[in-house]
Amino acid sequence: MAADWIVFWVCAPISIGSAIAMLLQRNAVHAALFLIVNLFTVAVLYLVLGAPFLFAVQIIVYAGAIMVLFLFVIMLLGVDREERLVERLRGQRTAAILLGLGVVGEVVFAIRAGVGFSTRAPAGFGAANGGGNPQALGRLLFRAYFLPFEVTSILLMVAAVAAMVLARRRERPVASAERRAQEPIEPSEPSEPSEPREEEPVG
Amino acid sequence: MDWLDWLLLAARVVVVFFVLLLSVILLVWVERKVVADMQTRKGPMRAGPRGVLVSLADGIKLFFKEGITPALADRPVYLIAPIVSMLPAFLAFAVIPFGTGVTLFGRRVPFQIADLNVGILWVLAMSSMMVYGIVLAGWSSGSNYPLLGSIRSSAQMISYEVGMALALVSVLMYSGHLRMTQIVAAQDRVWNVVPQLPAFVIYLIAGLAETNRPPFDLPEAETELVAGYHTEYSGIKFAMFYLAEYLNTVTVAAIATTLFLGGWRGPHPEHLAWLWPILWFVVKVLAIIYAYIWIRATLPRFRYDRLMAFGWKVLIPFGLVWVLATGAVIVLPDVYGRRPVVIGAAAVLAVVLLLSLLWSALARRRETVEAPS
Amino acid sequence: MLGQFLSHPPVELGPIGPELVLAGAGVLVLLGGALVRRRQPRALLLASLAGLTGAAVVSVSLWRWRGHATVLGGMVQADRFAVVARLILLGVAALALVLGHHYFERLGEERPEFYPLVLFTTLGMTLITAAADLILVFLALEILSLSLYVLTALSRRLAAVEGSMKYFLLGAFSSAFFLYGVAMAYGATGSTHLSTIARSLAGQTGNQALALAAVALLVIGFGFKVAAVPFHMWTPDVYQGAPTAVTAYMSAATKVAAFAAFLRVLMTSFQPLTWDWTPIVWGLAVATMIVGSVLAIAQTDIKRMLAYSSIAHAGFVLVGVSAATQEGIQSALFYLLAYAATILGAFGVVMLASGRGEEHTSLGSYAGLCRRSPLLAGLMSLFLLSMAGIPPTAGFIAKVNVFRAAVDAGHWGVALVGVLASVVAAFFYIRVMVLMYMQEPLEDVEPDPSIVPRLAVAVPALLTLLFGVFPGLVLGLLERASVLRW
Amino acid sequence: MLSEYLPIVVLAALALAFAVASLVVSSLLRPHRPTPAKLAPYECGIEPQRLPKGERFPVKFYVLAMLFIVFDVETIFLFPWAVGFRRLGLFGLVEMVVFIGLVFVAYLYVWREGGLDWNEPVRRSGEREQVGEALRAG
Repeated sequence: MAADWIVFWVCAPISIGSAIAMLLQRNAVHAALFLIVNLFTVAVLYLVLGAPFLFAVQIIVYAGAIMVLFLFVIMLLGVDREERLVERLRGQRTAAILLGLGVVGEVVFAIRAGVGFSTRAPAGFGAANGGGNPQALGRLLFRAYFLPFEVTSILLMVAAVAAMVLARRRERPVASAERRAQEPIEPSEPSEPSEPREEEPVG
Repeated sequence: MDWLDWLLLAARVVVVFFVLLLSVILLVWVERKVVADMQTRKGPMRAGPRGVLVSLADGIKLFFKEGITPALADRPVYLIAPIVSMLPAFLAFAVIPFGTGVTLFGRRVPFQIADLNVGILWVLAMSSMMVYGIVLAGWSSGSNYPLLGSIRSSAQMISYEVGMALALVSVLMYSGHLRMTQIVAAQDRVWNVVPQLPAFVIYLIAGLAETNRPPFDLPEAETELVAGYHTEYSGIKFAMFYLAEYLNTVTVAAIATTLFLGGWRGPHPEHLAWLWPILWFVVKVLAIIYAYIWIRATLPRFRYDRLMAFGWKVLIPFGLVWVLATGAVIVLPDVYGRRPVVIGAAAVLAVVLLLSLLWSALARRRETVEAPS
Repeated sequence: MLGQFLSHPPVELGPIGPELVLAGAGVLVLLGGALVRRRQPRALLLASLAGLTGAAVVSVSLWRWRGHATVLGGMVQADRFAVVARLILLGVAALALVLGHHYFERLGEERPEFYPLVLFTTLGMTLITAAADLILVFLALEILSLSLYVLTALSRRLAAVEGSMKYFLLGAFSSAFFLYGVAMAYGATGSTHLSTIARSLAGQTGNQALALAAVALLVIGFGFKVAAVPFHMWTPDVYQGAPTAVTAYMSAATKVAAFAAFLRVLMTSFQPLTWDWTPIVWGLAVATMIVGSVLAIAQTDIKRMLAYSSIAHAGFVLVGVSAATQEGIQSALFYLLAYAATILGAFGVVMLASGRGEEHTSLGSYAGLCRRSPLLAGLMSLFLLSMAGIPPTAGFIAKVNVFRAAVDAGHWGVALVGVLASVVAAFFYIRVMVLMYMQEPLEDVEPDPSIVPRLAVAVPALLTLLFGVFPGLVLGLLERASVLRW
Repeated sequence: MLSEYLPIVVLAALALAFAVASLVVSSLLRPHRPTPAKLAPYECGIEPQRLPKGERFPVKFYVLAMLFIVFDVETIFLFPWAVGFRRLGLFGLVEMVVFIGLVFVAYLYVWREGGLDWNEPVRRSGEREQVGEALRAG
């Protein structure tokens, strides 16, 4: 118990801190590094929760595979120099922070009101996890959840096809301004991608 | 846990750590000697008897060399990259049982740092972490050659990681457990290398590529990339990359020993029962390392496109088919009885071999067709 | 026997028969497109259509399914709701395939991936209508979203890439919300099965506060997919950027699939919380109808206008959902059917009328369309009338049904807002008709003369008229399909 | 549970301490005489830049990383299957054959579309268009 407690209170602040550092970091590669730290600490939290398989998978897939893709893309695009980020909508950042805090508060409230902050494993967890966590996972995944498992393979297939189709594009991107000139200008729409964040829902 | 437990734990970790360091120092010498021998040279002779201290001398020299941080480097990342590349090399070794254990002061001291219940996955996780040292080193150097080298080598490493994982899976199907000690325990009668020879070969090849050893040392292809990802590194930081590379070799060989060659198992007398397993383990690891050195001395470096093609077009499909074939050979007897299954397995095996031959032939032909364009 | 039972759940593949057929067809078409040396888009089209037909036949046979209601480890629901939703989706997919085949052929671009991707999207969509477990809902949602991102970017136009990018970013964002909602639902009730969640909530054993958070997050996730305000931001850009044939497909099919899953999740697992989620849906419906209709007025591009119109339609369907009754489900299904036919046809006409490579999608280029192609102008008018909800079109019956369901459930206000929004919306539909019939052509755009895509557009037109004049043909079926079993 | 990992933490700490200590000690002991030429990146006399501008990496690497994720996830699914598959029996095997088969379809597709080829001369930007045209035609 005590070990759980110590590990949790070491990892949780690091994880949150690295997540915040990632957001504040202007340099894309540094941000990616903070994300890796974050993924790592989350993996350790999985371990604390008694899911060693998930711990390993988190490191292998997220920290190992997906972050390599991130770094590749960062290098590929050469987004190396520190980007000058101009906010088009005033108050967007404040609104985003407020709404984000709102979500956090809501979740904390919902959990607190409902189960309370649990200090022990849920009932039956030990039994379900019996014979080793990977084995238990295998039993569930390949019996009760075999249909989602098979559906995952279709998802993977579509993902592979998607990667190929999107990467095969062989044309030079036209400058955005050029493109805008060709299209009718709409008076009512700012039509910028940054817009939706403002309405980030509280849920 | 009382103070004695802590002490034993600390002692175990410290001993393993320094033995690993020492093994690297020896390994560098062994490699140079063996390669020299194969090329009828003498190799290093000056430092120490028969030059055994040559790598120590190298290390000391690098330690006192001026460390240059290039002007265009990204300083923090440039600094942590060598550490990041070294850590996983040590940590991957942590799950390997290199002996049975010994009883000291009435307490059992296992010859293994940590017997994790996700042992194999830990190895895989650490080997996927090795990419970072290289990627970060290449990027942070602020220079073209390291960047090219690091992108290349990380692409190479992730390509062979899948093949490596597939080899591990087929071992798992025999042991039925991810824990390293139980994988060794499952090999009490037959070493996994016998039923799983193809997986062993896949693992060795993937291991070569993961550790960037010749003939897969593309990241350091000096004729085109100067020295690859560590071109801009010097002094102690360079030494760390060097250390990491050789540590990885040791680790890969140790994993191969544990998974395929029965780990520390071997016939031994009752006398000094704790020592013999360690010796067996060391001998097996050395044998694999010798094979690696031999390969280095024999084969020229791969061309990059062939390297990638080999990983993706041969190793992965072959590994996948092998996993399924292993599954069929183990599961089907339980359902249909042995005899028909043995025949079926032979047929499957034949088909697999045929397919793999076809595959490589196919890949080669496509290459020759497309090369002129 | 016992060991056999323990080793795997009983495998009754019948209820996912349509998905199996689609998966098989998708794999065949994918490999056919890649492996066969001389690519024959026509062969791929025919194979895909055959796959869709097979799936449709299997779906119809499921109407009389006598096995368990929930099969495959509680993952799939075998009810008539799923059958009807699937049939709509398969029909839309078939027509969209024909349109898309023609689109890329005329453009001279070879896109063999179009066919398997449409099949996989349809697979995700049909699966989501039958999914009885939130995990399966999520996976199906991801399959359909991922395929749609690619389909959007299938054209070489830069606008398509931009649209795809926006769709992907916001879609991934919404998936995260959805997944968080699933986690909350699991936290509240200890299960992801829709029926178990419902039982746990009904028996007060579940955690109500967490369940409410789950509902809110799931509504956000679905809200993105059905393009309900305020989660509609991506819609105009994506609909405008995507190749028009793809726009036709996704505007029609995505909404049907997402609403089917939306209905099923809300009406089964969160039925015990109906009083809590109705106001949320209510608010969404009002906002969606008003914003969609009002913003549509200001559009100068026909694709953007139709995109806003589709947003408004999502609001009308939400009116039916907010009723939270069987009548509501039935009316929503009918609305979806009518909407799917209408929007598919409308985008089909846009594809044919806008010239090669979609250079002319501004409203101005629709001036005097009746001179250049009376048939296309006529079809477009029919679809616009249906969208406006003017008899004798299916749109009219659909709107009446939805409003009646809301009124019967006591939601007067929503129905009133809906009627007002319809009046506003009628304005811009009529405006386009005025353009087409009363003005002289400004630009000389040659409409596509091909016959086959015209037929593909004529089919939804016929259906729009048919369901408008004889709604009884399907209403009876829909009523029997609107019982959600759990 | 967690105590299993304690020795690993100790080992990591030791390795980290070793690395940091050698960096620090070495930096104290070694000479430090930088000159602009020493600090310049390794180049053959051309004006060094932080990163090559304009010229970016072939998109191949990105495709490769994507495919790697797909296959990595696939192999991850193999692990719980492999440890339990004696108990899962024939059903488990059939499941996995279907799963691998479907991913294999994607693999074949990617192979045919040239996603696994590296000898395609896409390095120079001018050639890229031509190769694309040739691919689309052939």
